[in-house]
Amino acid sequence: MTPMDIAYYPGCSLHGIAREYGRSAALVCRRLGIRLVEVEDWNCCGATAAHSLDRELALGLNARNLSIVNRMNLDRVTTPCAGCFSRMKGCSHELSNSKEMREGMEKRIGAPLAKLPEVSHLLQVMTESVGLKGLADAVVRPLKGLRLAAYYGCLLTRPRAIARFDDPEQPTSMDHILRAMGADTVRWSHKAECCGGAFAASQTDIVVDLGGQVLEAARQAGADALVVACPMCQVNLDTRQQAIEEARSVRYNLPVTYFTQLMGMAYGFSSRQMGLDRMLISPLPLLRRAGLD
Amino acid sequence: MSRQRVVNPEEKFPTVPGTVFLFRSCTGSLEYPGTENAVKETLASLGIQALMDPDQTCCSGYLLTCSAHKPEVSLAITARNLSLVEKKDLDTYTFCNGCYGYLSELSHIMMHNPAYLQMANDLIARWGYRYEGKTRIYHVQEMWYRLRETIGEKVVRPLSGLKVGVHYGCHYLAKQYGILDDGGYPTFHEEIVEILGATPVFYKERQLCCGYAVGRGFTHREETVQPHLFKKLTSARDAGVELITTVCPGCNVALDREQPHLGKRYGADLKIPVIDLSQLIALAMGVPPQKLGFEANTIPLDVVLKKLGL
Amino acid sequence: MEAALRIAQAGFHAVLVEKEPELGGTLRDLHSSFPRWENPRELIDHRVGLLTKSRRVTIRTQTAVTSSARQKKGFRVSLKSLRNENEDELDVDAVVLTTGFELMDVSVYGEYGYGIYPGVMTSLEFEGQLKKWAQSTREIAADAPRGVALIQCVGSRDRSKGNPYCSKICCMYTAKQAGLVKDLFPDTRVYVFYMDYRASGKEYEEFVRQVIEEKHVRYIRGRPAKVLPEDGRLLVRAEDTLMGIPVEVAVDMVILASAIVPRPGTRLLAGMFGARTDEYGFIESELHEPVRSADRVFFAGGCGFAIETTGALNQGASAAAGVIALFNEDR
Amino acid sequence: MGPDFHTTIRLERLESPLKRELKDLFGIDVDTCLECGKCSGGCSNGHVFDYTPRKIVQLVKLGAEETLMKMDALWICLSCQLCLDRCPSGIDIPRILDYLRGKARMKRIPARRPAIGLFHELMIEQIRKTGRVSEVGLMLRFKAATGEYMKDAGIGVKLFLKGKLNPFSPSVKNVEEVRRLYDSASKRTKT
Amino acid sequence: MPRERYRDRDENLYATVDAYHLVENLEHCLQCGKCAGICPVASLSPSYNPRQIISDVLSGSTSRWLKSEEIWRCFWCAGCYTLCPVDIHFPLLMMQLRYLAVASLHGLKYIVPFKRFALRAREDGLTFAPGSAKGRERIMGIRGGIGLTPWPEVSEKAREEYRALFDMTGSTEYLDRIREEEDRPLELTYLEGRITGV
Repeated sequence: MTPMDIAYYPGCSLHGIAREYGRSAALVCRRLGIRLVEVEDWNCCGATAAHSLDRELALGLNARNLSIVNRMNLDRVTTPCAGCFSRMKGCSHELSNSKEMREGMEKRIGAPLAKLPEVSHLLQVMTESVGLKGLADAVVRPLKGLRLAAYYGCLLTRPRAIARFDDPEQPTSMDHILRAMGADTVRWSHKAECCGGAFAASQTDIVVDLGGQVLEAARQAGADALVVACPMCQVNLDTRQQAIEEARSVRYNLPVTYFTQLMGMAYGFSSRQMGLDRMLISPLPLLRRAGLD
Repeated sequence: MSRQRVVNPEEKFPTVPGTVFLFRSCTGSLEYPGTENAVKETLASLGIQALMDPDQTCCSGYLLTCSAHKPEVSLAITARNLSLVEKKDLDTYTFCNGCYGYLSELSHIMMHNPAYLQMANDLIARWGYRYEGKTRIYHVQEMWYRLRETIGEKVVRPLSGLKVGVHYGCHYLAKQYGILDDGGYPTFHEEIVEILGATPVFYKERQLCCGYAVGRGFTHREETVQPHLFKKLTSARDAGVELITTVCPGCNVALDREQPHLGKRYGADLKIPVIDLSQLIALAMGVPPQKLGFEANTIPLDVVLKKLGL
Repeated sequence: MEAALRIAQAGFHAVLVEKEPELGGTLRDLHSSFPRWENPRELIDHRVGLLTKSRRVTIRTQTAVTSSARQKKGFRVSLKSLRNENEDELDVDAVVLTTGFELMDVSVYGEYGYGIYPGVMTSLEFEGQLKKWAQSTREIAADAPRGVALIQCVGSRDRSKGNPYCSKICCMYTAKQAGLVKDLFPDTRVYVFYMDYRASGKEYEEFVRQVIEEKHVRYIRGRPAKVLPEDGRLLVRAEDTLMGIPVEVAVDMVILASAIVPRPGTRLLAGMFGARTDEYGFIESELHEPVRSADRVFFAGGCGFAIETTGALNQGASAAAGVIALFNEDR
Repeated sequence: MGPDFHTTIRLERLESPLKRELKDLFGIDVDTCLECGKCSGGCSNGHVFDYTPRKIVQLVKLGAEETLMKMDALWICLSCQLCLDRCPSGIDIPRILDYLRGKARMKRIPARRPAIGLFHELMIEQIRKTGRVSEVGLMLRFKAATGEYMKDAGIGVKLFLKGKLNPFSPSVKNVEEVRRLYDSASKRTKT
Repeated sequence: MPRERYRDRDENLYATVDAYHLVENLEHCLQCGKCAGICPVASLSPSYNPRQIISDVLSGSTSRWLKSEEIWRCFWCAGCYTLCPVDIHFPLLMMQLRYLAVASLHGLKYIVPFKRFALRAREDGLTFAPGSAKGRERIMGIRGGIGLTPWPEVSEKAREEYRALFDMTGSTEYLDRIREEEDRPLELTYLEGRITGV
């Protein structure tokens, strides 16, 4: 395989609460011959806060990152975080749709934005650039016996006009990947519903309500674990699970792992390498039961 | 549509009865006794004999609508009162929209729901009463309208120049079928007022409810009743109304008694006297004011009476 | 007209009996049509042109049918000229009834004040007003209303004072009229009070959306409860049922989309030919025979039920088809 | 003295520039709303909104700008994009709300959910300082501001033990570039 | 709070509410809003909305109106009934809604004021007869002055039978059971229409 270079925008949480996501992504990508070149001196995408309060700021923050990618002469940037993905892609969408907006922004950050790099989520890179066959070929330890619920959250596929990736209501890309890894995925209702991540800290009652609906749906679908492609979702569903269990007085004990971690397991990395020991709800017992660790 | 909404008075009263049963109204006999007397005087001078019966009690509708008791008692009481009238083989004439509304509503219920009629009759049988629904229920205002020409002829004291704003009251018009005018835009009071020589004023909120509001005056006085009355009365005042007539002593209570309080609350000077249409008719037909009990009113009629040279 | 024309075109003779001095019926009173903003006049002129040219069509305006006797095949019809009381008889093999519809008398809706406030008018009267505005040029600015409210379902979908049925075309012509007002006076605020807008027809939905989105007519979901005079204007009281709040709006004109009802004459005429009418007085069709009401008796247009121009044309044509088929059998 | 009670809304007096602004700035045309309610049926959080998305669009039509800026929904909307994605007319409701939040902020209208408003403010302030967000720093500041130190302390400890908390996440070297965005982007929103 | 679920709703609520079979045609409701448009109360406190209440009763949801302050605001002016295109007698529905509310001890404070009247009426056979001697004298003064019997003639028989009917139909008992201290709190439960600052 000829290695492909893709600009890589980790996003803030991958240096903090979601480091294992970054690490597993890097390892898995290297195994697949994808070289992730971190965007130099990138800044935060602004998350919900920026676009909630100050649209121009939100655009500016992302425009800066995109311009840096240009400077690195890479035509493609990927991010593992659905939030960052949505902000970045939304920004490039707006810049390419409105001339005066683009010109204003060029003045502001002092860099050309006429040609913008293609923004894609890590899932997209996996399915579109490597392809399911490529992904499956690299499997050395099929994830037999895992019943997984692939959870995409809201920002990965929405709004369809901007994300242009997968089906916004019934996404399947992650399911395909996980099946390629030999795991079994469940059909369930809350694939693309919102977990309330934006308010993980500020409005916990909402998180408990919405996250609860997601976990309940996964449980009813008979999943052993949730698999996510966004640090916000992971942190939210993992750290708030106890609160949710108390509120609903149901014991869920559903591990919430990143898809890259499980790919790593299928590719023969150890659970430590994949940082699976760092989840609050530990997936290790589950993996042991499946004889994977 | 099977049933006719609006009937003209000649259809409704092919002949004018010589004797009618006059259904006592608590409010009209206690709060504003002038109403009762005005009705009696007017009927008399129209050559209609009015019978009342000490055995008749309150129609009990008010208590029903403010949830102070359940329909059973009101049905029984209605049956009892009306059976008194049926004994006399007369029709019932009320001078209060409340009595009119409740009597016709409740009798309607009994006539269309045999179980209720049965229940009521069982309850009152012990005293030898039986209600069959023979007696028809009217409001005296219907008779005034039927006899408007005669009244016109009998006017001895034309109320020239008096600006009168009428108030119909909901519980007459709300009875949707077989009434004298369309609930959407009634005018027959204005016609009567004109016949009396006065000038009817079509003020903006003339069809707004009186705000007596089955006791909301006790429970929601600040929140709704006062603002509501303020809306209605100011629109009357702004249209230059000098006197408001009602056909329901209940409406009278609300429109008359509350005015000073509205004045205080909204700093508006509202001094529009409110009397019963019957009192106005009686006045025009020459009944001396002393016999019409205006001293029961909160807003005095001095100005109006002076204007009429009384 | 349509039926007569088609029958004549098929080579048979048609007698067109019209009570009015002119052909065209209600269409004559309309200022514009939906969904293509066409001038109905042109349609009438076109058809009348063809009819007058045709040798096989006899047009008898200001003429009424006084009676009819069924014969072995067809009818003997007595006609009476309204111009000069002259009577004559006529043998026909089939009849097509096209007496059209009229608007319900909405003065029973005291709450809307029709006949009480000059600003309140029916949709048909408003068509006339629109014509006047469109023809007059300069002075219209003078009587340009600041606000117009159009109320749908007046007398329709009302079991209490009106008719239980939906009059079918009001949604569309109300949208049309609202749009026309905006065309004439862009600054005028136009409000349409509706319960549903029923735009089931080719280009109909697009038509209404165009009126809302491009002509900026405000659609408010809720049936007005009352129209009151307020310092020289009219105050409409209603609930915005989508917000659940009572609202008021001051306008200068209130247009009532009155229910479509059959003409009183229709029942009588139908009786003469043994055609059945329904409880409202619309002509009833036979089973599986959408435009036939009795043997050799066909009908088309508003006398059957509320119908828009195109629909009436279709019915006219299919009535003609029925007649032609019958005549071919007779041969 | 004027009446001190609720007076019925008068449509003709309810015009606000909002509708026009949305059209000019973002090409959002609320007149295309079909009033179908699909947005509200699916809304992640709609069951706790005081005004559901459909009603929000209605309010924009009415021009009830103040109501919109004071409503609860403005702050508990998750910007999950469901309504936009499902809207048959493609009305960008999340964008409308973003715009209104910005406007409310400019007009100094306090957020109906102070915690959420505060969290947003702290976050962009931190981005201004370092160019990035460090969960630890942000949470500490948030707790300090709300005074709820103990809230979520348990989770904090767990996360720390799992080594998930990184007090020293690196910041942007050329942070000046980021700061410039603030100055140029939002003089108007400086608080 | 959890999302309202239709399956949680009471299919038979309408039947339960209309226990007296006084409003047989509620399903005819077109949700046209004419009632709310004419309603004097709605125009003052928009969160009271007859149309809303009807739709809640039909959809089997008690959650909003049962504990609501709103249902106690109705004036009983019957404007809604007068204009209703399908003749729904809303006031009679309202009456029965209130009975259910009372049964669950909500809104007692809105009946207590009338308990006094009712018990007085039970004695007099007349409503609104003032209890105080002074009040009675005033009335007698006026009535006498205009040539009426000083007090409306209500026979002893009438009063006894009126009282008896109160007791036999359980009205007296109903009144006794209404105690303000048992009253449960109410709230304005209809969000609709809380438009501020316009």
